[in-house]
Amino acid sequence: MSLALGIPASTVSSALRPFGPVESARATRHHVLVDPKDLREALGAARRELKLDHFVQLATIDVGDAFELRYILTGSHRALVSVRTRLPRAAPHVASVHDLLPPAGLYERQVHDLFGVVFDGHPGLSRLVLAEDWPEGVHPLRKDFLVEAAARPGAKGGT
Amino acid sequence: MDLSNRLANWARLKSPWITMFNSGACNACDIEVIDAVTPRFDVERFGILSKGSPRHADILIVTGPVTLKQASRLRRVYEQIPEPKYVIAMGACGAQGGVFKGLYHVVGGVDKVIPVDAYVAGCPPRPDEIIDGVVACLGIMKEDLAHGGKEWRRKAPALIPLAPARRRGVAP
Amino acid sequence: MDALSTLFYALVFPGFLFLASLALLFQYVDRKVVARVQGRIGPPLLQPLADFVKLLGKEVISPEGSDSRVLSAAPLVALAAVFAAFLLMPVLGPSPLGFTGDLPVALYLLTLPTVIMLVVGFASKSAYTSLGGARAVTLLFIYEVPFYLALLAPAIAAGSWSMGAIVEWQSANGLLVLSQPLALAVALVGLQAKLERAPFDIAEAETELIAGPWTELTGRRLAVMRLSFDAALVAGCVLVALLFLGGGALPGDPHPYWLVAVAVVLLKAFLVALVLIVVRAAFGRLRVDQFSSFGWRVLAPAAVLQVFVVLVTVGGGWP
Amino acid sequence: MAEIMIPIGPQHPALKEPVNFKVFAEGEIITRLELDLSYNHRGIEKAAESRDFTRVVPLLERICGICSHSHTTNFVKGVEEAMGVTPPPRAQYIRTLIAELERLHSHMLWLGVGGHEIGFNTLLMWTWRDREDIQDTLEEMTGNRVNYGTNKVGGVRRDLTQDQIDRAHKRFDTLEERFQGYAEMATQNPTIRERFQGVGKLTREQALALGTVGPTARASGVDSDIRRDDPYCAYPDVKFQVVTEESGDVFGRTLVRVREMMESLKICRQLLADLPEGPIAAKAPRTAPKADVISRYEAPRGELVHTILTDGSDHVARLDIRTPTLANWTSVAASLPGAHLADIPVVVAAIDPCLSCTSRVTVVDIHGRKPASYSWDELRAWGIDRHAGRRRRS
Repeated sequence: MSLALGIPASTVSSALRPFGPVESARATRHHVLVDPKDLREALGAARRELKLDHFVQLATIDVGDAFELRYILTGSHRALVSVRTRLPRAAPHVASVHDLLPPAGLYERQVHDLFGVVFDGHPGLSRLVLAEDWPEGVHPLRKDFLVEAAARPGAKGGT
Repeated sequence: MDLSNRLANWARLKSPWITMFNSGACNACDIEVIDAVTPRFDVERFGILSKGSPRHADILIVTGPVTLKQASRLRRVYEQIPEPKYVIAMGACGAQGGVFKGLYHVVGGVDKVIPVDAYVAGCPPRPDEIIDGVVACLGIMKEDLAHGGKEWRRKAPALIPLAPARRRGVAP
Repeated sequence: MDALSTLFYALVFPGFLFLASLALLFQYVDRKVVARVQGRIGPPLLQPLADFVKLLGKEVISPEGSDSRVLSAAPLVALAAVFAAFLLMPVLGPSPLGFTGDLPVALYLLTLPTVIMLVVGFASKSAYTSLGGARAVTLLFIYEVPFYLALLAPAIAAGSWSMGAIVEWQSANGLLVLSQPLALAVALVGLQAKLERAPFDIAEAETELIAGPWTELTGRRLAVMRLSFDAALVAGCVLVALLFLGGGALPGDPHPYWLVAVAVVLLKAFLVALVLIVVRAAFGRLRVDQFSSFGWRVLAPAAVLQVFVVLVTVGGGWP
Repeated sequence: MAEIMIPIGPQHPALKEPVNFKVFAEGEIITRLELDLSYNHRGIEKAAESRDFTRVVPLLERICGICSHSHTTNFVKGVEEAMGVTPPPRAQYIRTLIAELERLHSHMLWLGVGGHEIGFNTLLMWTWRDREDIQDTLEEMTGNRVNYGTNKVGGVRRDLTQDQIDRAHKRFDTLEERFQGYAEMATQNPTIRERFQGVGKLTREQALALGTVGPTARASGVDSDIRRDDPYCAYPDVKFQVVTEESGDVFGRTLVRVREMMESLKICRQLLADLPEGPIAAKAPRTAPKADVISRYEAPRGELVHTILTDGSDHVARLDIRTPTLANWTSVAASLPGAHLADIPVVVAAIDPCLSCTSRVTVVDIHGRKPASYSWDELRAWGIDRHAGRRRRS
């Protein structure tokens, strides 16, 4: 028995069009690219109008010249709506949403450690994933961080 | 007096208390060690008790490829255990870091942090292999008692005689 | 009883060696029965002896900042207290060291190990041990008063403070277990709590405070402390056997041959221990506040009621 | 009594894995809790980017020893979606069967550990003795007790033979009444009721707001289960009921898990009854086209999410894993202050934390004696009323 309901693309775009272009892969997968400065309003609007009460994931991707943050939300209608922003690689700053989405308090801390993205207004953005003696400012999940050649024969060297 | 020595050695071999330390493992080994305590394998038959406090333990079972953060904690727990103490490194991770070898946050291998006396192969080793590992460690303990301490091993670690259990053929 | 045979009485037969081996035997039975209840095979017979001797050979570590002299002395004091209590008990006929007031003295001596756990807890200067020690004493306040009342009820019924006299009285007037079942129940619960066995092992709760006050004990100290608690189990069971099950007296002959008397007392003590062991296997651990509410709402009233009933039945109070 | 700081972990018998709590308690009552979990962060996401699709599966399998199949199934079905490959129905059934067997052994493991947390070792011994039946079934079907290695891109590696299926059916029957026994014991045993009821309470609104997932959320009345909401593998044609409770405390989570074990048994029987014939794997290309997939899975502990980006090469461009336990940590931090010290292991164990999963992503590590750990103060300040009173006082 499957209850995949999803939301029609029209309602998603009507709610989020003022913030950015909306694309819908299928009834249960929608995403919108918003500007970093109005990320909070976009998230607020998405939560209110599209009744998204569950924060699924904060995915982060190093796309070369920028870091793409994806706030993936869902609700009782089972559709996944991901609000995406791109932050410049030089100064990756964005407003923290820990008050809107409490679990974000934890996820942002992890992203800060692994990517170096700074979340303004975040209360305790201290060391998270890495050991105490890990050098400051070195963010392992960035593409330019090369792990010394993986010891496994045949596996490629660090990317 | 020979009698008291023999009694002391007998007691030390018959009551090996273990304590576990997870130095960044995927916890499959930890579950298999706890499996060894449960009814089907029941290590209490050999006098093996799993103790919470390192102060009460003889054998430290370390699971996982030591992560950077756990290295100092592993060293501290190792120092808390009263002599004579033995270390068993569990599974492929304990030996050289296993599938996590070469990752940026992993030291890889327990022997890079503390001296290890016995290795148990497998990922994760089955509970009966873990018991075999403890028995092998007891064999090493017996050898140490015969040679008066661990020093002789440090000079020629390669000569550790495998416990007779190892040469047993394929289990029936 | 001239000096030599008293010395033999104290050191060998119903004294140190006898009680030590009994303690190890009871520990074996305890672990074996619990293992069988859990579907496991359980340890071999000589396992407790192997554990004890191995611990004697282990290195003794005192954490820096802790008071190592106290940590060494405390277990020995606990052991001495428990053995002294056992000497007072009329195991093979009236004990040469027994006197009219030996029941309260034995009870006091059996309380010492718990108090010493507090001392050990605070001497080891670690968060776990001090909290464990504090818990051990808070438990003490909860179960100690009902436990004493429950064990004094037989004294009131028998009209004497001496354990030997109580045993004599029972062989004449019928076992106290029949007339005072409530006191027996409270005594068993108190004993289980005194020995910090599940469901009352709150002080050394393994999954919360690692091993509570025991955490920093190593080597000889741990061996002696474990032996004293095992011996306390034996002494407690023998005490309950004496006061409620008639001690060494057989139904027909109140003063059987001394060997038979010892065997009977041990058999009764073994039955009492069996009850405590099965309870340990069947229950999880209570929280401190739950145990205190259980203590004050159930244990204390039951003990007081029992004493009241005894006073009434003895006919208008005790002369 | 002064506020004392009790460090629990990273090496602590209650926690099978390294987590470090700095618990601030007044006497026995917890006032504040600082959590540090990054003890077994190994850097798996970085490693995944340098291994091709066949080599990355064994790595992902060893993220967590209890839910190894969850990680590989979730990853492999994501990559198949990116490649446009659909595994044959028999492979889908076998994958779902192994997934439900993993849920069974994980819940039985949790029930035993739950008993151990309150010192009730008999329950641990009994549940883990019966768990061996599931381990035997898994070992027969996949060759290993843990880390089964059944998944590969395109299908499964091992087929099921008829006598394996018959033996499995026999074991399911014996397990059925054992589960009835657990249901009674969990509900009737006095100490379990004493120690579990009313502990670590989470209302439905709190559960939703704090993003709790899996049995922890379902015990607070949140009706979400990815097997039904975002069906995958063979779940569309399997009939099962999503179990929810209303009490929201540790006792409710116990009931949810016990009833879920019975549901899983029902699913296993349905899967074995109408197991389709046919091949067990489809030919999968070496490289995956440029794609962007969000793959979700109902692991034993809750919703597991993989965001997979492929860029046309033979390995993953980016793999972002959010594990169920991390989502549940927020609820622990919210429900523990005010509870008893003795309840910490119980409440923590109640979300059945799988720290190996979590510790790839983690929670703050606080040093020294800094007065307040902002993360938790701030989290608690987030409109949870019953803490507001205490925070003003302390």
